[in-house]
Amino acid sequence: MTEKTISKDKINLTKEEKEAVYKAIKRDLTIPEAAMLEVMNSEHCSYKSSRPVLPKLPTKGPRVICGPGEDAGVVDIGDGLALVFKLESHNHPSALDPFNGAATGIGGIIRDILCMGARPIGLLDSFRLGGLSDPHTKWLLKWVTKGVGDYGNCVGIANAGGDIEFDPSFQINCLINVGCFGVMRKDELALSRATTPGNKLILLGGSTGRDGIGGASFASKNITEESESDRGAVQIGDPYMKKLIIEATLEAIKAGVVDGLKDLGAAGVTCSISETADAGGTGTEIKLENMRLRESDMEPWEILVSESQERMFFVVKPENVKKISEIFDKYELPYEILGEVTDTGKCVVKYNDQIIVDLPAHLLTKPPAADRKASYPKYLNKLNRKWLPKEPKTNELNDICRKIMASDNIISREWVYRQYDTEVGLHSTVKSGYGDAGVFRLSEFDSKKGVAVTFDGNSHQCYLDPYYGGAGVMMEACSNVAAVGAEPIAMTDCLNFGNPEHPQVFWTFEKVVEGLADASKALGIPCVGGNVSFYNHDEVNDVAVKPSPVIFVAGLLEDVTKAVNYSFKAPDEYIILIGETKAEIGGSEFAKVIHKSNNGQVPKVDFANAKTIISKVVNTIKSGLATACHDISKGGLFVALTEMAMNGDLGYEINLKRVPSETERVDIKLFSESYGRFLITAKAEDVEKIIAIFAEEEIPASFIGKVTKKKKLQIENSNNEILIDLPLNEIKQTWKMRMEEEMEGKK
Amino acid sequence: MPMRVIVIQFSGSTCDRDLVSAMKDVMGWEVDLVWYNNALKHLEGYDAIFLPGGFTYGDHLRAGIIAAYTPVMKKVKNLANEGLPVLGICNGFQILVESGLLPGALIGNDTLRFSCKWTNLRIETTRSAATNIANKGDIWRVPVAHGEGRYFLDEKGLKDLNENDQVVWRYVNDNGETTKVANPNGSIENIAGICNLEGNVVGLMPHPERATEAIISPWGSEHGKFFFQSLENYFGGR
Amino acid sequence: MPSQFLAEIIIEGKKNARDPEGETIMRDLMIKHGYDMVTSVRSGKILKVTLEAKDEKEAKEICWKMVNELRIYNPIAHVCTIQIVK
Amino acid sequence: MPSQFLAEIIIEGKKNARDPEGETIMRDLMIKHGYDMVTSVRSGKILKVTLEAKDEKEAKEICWKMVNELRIYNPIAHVCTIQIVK
Ligand SMILES: Nc1ncnc2c1ncn2[C@@H]1O[C@H](COP(=O)(O)OP(=O)(O)O)[C@@H](O)[C@H]1O
Ligand SMILES: [Mg+2]
Repeated sequence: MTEKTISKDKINLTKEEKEAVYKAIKRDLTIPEAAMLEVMNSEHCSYKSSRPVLPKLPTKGPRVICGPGEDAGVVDIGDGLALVFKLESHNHPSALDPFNGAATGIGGIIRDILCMGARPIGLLDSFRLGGLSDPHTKWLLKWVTKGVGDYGNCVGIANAGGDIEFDPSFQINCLINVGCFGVMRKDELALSRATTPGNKLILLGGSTGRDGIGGASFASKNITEESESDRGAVQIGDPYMKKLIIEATLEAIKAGVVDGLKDLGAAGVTCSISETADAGGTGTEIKLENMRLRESDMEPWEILVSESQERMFFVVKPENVKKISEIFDKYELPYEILGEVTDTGKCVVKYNDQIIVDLPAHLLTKPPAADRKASYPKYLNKLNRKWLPKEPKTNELNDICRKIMASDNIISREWVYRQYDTEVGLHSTVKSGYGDAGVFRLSEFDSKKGVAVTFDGNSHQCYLDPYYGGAGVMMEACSNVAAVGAEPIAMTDCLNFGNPEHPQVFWTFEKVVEGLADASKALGIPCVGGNVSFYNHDEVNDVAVKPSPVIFVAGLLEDVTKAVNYSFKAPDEYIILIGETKAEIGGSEFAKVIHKSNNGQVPKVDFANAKTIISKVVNTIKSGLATACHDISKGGLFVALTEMAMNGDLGYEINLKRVPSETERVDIKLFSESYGRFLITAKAEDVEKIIAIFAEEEIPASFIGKVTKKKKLQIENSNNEILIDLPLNEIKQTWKMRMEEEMEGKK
Repeated sequence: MPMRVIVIQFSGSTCDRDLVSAMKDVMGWEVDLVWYNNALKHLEGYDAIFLPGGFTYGDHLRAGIIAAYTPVMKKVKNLANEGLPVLGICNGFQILVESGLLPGALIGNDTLRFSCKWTNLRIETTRSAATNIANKGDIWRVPVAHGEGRYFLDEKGLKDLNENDQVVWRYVNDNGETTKVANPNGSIENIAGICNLEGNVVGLMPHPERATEAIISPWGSEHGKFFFQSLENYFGGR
Repeated sequence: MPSQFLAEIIIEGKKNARDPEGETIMRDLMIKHGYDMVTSVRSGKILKVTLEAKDEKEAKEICWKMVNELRIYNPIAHVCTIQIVK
Repeated sequence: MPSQFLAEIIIEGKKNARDPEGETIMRDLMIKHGYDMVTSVRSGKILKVTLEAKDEKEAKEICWKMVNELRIYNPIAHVCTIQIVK
């Protein structure tokens, strides 16, 4: 090789990583080789810290077609169809340029679905930001919303839901996670592999520039003051080109001319040529001069690791090259043949006939894991788990309720989701703001079924109790899906944490994963993919984000017409509460907003009964007995009831006497966030039937009150004294308008 | 005989397949979905031409402007002038305006935000090819989803538009009144859709193709069907 | 021998059309944060076009022909100005 | 006595960043319709701000302070130029 080499000590790899490299190739590395290895060894690409922990998650199940490892999870949903879904973080780019960061996040997650061969049909998004009233938070929220919206709307993929949390720990390090799902015929599954030597490697789409160079290592670094002026790392999304790429790719797959398919995300071409070769047991060889560059003076290493957006990598049989180019030409998309598949097991890059890279593919794709230390975090010692708030006086309750309904984490997210097209594709039957999960019908694919999707997280509970917090997120996500009538079938996760080299942070990571794993096992839900984002740590102020797993659970409805939303439907319908309320007030909105306290017991998941409760709820809805259903989560019983009332424009009358609970305290009955609880409304004649369904397994289910025509929220205690009496319209006005007022400068 | 229509798929259209689904699966029409460059040679022989919603050319410069300059639009203009119904929905409406088939301009929403919501549309005239089975004053529930839908016209143009009975729909509240709150984009006089003098070229920002099936409507309504049924009626109940 | 010129094409709303973006920037951002010396804000779009032409005059002519022919602005709603800057 | 100044604030993408809008306008509108003398198009946003200030220097200073403080542009993604035109 004639390319300049680089000495061992100048390479930014750990000792173990260098050992692995030099053991395999007994010579100096060229500069492009070193750059490729650095990027592929970054936390972002290699999962080096998390890889030893993630196997705790269950990944097997009868429906699983592709589990972790592929670009997206794929599950069998019957009728010859597969659901493809994935969730990913775009935290660091979004913190610096919220518009382009969020937009390119959407662009990236769409590619993950597309490169399995599925048409992407729905998007989800989750934001973790500082307090809503803070100007920096408003700036971020305004632009991430616009970024998600502009990109998703322009490519014509409907938004199916999302999740927002405001908490001071995200003030500097916001977390922006995005998800996408698609549906395909099972037999059209495309895999990211290059199986046959001689096949051509084609790069489709945008030109390659300096944008996102070192993006991968960049994404694995903490935010420092320097990052504010970090250049070249911010990428510009081009949804219009992406739309054409989606159509061209799907047309090529339909035409049967695609042998392998890979998106270009982190580590760009480096990742494509190495992962397709390694997965196919082959090798790849490309000619670098064939790449279309946006800047003529780019160095070879820059070209190889650039993360320019809107590019796709195809493996095509020589005889199909003409056919695929006709498809690309129809959409006026640029493309070029980069090289071909070999049988050497190596990734070879030539530049003007000189070999500048010659590395075993597995060296790039399978770097060694890092051995991280974990230690019990000191802050947890300070928490008093036995704490219970002082019981509020009756005359304080109305105001407490008002405050909770107007708090950052309870108010309506309408200002955000109105900016997203929720209708395009004609799939959405339960839309944002109507139900606990988004429901999409599959009539386009000739099926009566429906899929339900939800994003969930609870960073505050994960902070106070990483194990039960993690388990709780999983339970909550499955409950969301069940509440629209869908059986939860699989999940994918995004684990957002601080610096993994800090043992106390790493301990929380391990515990959250254990909690998630135990809940997934109890619920019988396989994990089919995931993403880990570390280094969400603000070095300047030395704060890490709260441990923030975000979970994407997908559910299946055999008959989509059976789905329910959570609006009250008619006066005089009965309200039934499923599940037991426990004195679990730790991490609740009540503890946080009213008592400003971090103490108390975080809700635990009842692993033994979790699956039964979920399937009973699904069966109740399937049988048509429930007119509405809502799971009880943030804000507890009071908030869940009030959301149902606001959406249905009807009031309620409740008596707390009938709330199945381990305590008689009204504040706990009203605001505890115990998992495994649901509210179901039903016609009078169906109430006994519903209660009987749950009684079979000794799950508490109790009639607690009625829907009223009167637009009032009324709750009595066991002595029939009125505890809460609030006008629906007043509560609704504040709840519905506060975010808009904050964001539009009216506050 | 069912209606035979063509949907032109532009570079960046996103609602083309939805329109096909509503007209084919719900209405039972014969529908051809044709890529714009291929449509050039295949525009003849249809009962109507549809320009679907979406983000042609990424909405760059101005929504609809670049698509308005594609060669196929010259042909569409000729056919429209001969009286063939041409219907533009959302981005299709923007293309009709930018190509001069309909007067006015569609500019950025006054909220400065994209807005996706269900709206009430009041029928202002039954003269157009898309409203002739309705009654004046009827209200249809149809969703909008756009960032540049604020209809604008100068004073003189607006006077003519009203006098010539070219305003087809206005955004109204549940009581049928044209209030500010009912208007999702700040369009002048709450205008949601208009037609040409003859009534055969119709453009509107809301999406009737998203409102033809109860299951995807939060209200269980199917008012979008009236739009397509009107067109059938325009052809004498074919 | 043609040389390179840089033209700035500015497209703004007509005076009589409302400019919600300009209004919002002025009212909710500038005035509210103490910049009350600002008395008006109008927002617009700018295209910086590099083109080859014989001389400045021709460059300007080409640009005007282009903006009118390709409706780079919509005369119903916008006004357009063109400047050759080099 | 303060007088009125007109400031033109122009916000564009960074030089080496992609500009899909400019690219599309050039490729699909200008070049396709015969304006092949155009060799590059960059799109940006312009704000015409009228403000009161002592003199031109102060007007410019106010504008710079304002665009930075109110994040009228994001230095990570954009470059901003300010000109006092009268
Ligand atoms: N970032 C977002 N993008 C889109 N929709 C969102 C977003 N955040 C919240 N939503 C929607 O707003 C509604 C209320 O959200 P949330 O209170 O988190 O629901 P839940 O308690 O059922 O999880 C849901 O329909 C949800 O999908
Ligand atoms: Mg919920």
